[in-house]
Amino acid sequence: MADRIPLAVKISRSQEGAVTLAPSGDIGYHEAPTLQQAVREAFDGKARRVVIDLSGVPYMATPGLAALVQALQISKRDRVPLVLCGLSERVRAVFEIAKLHSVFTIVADPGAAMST
Amino acid sequence: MADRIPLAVKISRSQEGAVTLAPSGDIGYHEAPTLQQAVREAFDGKARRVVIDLSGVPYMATPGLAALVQALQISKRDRVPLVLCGLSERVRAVFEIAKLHSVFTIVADPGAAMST
Amino acid sequence: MSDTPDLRIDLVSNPCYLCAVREFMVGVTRALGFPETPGSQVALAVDEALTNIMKHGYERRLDGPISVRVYPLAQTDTQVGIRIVIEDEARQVDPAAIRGRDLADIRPGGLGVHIIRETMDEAVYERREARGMRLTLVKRVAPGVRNNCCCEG
Amino acid sequence: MSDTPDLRIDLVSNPCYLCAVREFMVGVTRALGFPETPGSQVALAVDEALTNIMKHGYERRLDGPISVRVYPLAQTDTQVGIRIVIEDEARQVDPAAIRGRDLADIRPGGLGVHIIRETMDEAVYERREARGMRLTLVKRVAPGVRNNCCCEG
Ligand SMILES: Nc1ncnc2c1ncn2[C@@H]1O[C@H](COP(=O)(O)OP(=O)(O)O)[C@@H](O)[C@H]1O
Ligand SMILES: Nc1ncnc2c1ncn2[C@@H]1O[C@H](COP(=O)(O)OP(=O)(O)O)[C@@H](O)[C@H]1O
Repeated sequence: MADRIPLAVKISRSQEGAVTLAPSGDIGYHEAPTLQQAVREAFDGKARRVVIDLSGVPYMATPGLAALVQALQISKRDRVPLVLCGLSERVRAVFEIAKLHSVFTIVADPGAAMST
Repeated sequence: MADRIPLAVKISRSQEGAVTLAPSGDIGYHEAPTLQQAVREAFDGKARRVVIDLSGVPYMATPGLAALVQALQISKRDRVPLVLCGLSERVRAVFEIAKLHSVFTIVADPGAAMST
Repeated sequence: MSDTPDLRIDLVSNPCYLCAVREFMVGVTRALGFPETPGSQVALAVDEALTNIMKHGYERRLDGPISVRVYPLAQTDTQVGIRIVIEDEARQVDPAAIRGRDLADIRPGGLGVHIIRETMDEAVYERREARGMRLTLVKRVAPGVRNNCCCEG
Repeated sequence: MSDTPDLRIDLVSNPCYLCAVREFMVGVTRALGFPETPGSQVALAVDEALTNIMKHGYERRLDGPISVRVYPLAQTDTQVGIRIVIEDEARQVDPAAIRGRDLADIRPGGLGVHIIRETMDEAVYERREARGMRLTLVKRVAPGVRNNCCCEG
């Protein structure tokens, strides 16, 4: 476990109040807490929309999905829209396998995520 | 099993009497007999050298290895050199896993195979 | 239930072995003619079920016995299927207490039971006779195009 | 030999399941800290051993019982290892008759025993007490760099 690379999550904010999270790397058991933390920071009371850009995520396991479900829950509680974008084929398959693709708003790219 | 693609093996002969076999496709249980047959044709009594160019083979399982070992045996019996070339990383790993990489003459490409 | 399964895995409750079992289940569903996605769903459901047994049943003890028995269902031209019976010797809980979390419920973690119930046709928890729990999973699908029984021939 | 294994697979002698067991063995060796190549060697040796049992032991009957038991060897900073015991209830043969073919011998097929003996540190065939054969395989290696116990977790 010595050489695990910690998950990097880039956070950016637009002038319109959209917060975009862009994690890079596989998201499994060890990386999910970092994403969870970033999600909590994104829904900071000022965000008008939260976008999670998964284009830098080659693979995601269930703990990663769980972090996204938690994001969805906060989004519903706070009434701040959550949009996912940039899913690779493999990551999309994980959503489909877990039968979670229909509960999220998923769009192709960050541009579309701003206007959905 | 309806949609299995049969193994294609291209056979070419040089003026110097080298016979080159170039199979294309994965070589497993179902494909190995075709390679075996081609090997028997290659060692036809006139061949001065037999080259098996594996650059069109993405993956090989044990039955494929067995066909190559048989080629080696015929090569020793008939005293006709056998040279393998064009092994991808994955195919090379199969030889290494089976600890058979040292029993064959393996070179990089068909050019080298003619002069080894 | 007393017939012999085609395959049976006995393992200790060590999460290190979860991946191996998942890969095994992918291979088994492929052997039985499942297309990729439902095969992965079976593997994921088994993975989540074993994770829960290790976490909740054995409370992270590493040496609790778990068995996974696999019964192929009778195959037809239009349907393939699998029945999986997972048994442990861990603490017994009321089957009604094992519920998938409502996705609207804001707590971290836990998707396991939700995924198991959503992806399988049947998922039945029971108390075993003496001790431990039993989970029976059933999944039926239309066969994949390439219904041969090997990974790479 | 009477201690409980960490993992045990019971399967019927149906070659359709060979791939699943091979994937399982790759996962198990990874969990035990094996680097890729020796891990694949273990998986290949088990695959060849099971193939031989199905072909020679059960003569292609599909319902003969086979068990594969896995015992991790004590791990040190410089060594990881595995002991695998494979048992069948098929016909008994003289262990001395199970020989890897000399690679110079021109007959088609059969590399199995050669690969098993070349890739494993120990490969011992025995007659079992009542019926069937037992093969014990041992492999020890220096651990891989990434010695964590998950595939992608
Ligand atoms: N094998 C089990 N033994 C005992 N309790 C279980 C078992 N599986 C699930 N549960 C119960 O069901 C709940 C939901 O499980 P799950 O959806 O996997 O979420 P999580 O494991 O994160 O809590 C668990 O919190 C636990 O109370
Ligand atoms: N499990 C087994 N039971 C009986 N005989 C076996 C078994 N495994 C191997 N053998 C014998 O050892 C020989 C060599 O096996 P192998 O190297 O795998 O080549 P092949 O299976 O192609 O003959 C076999 O031909 C068979 O006589």
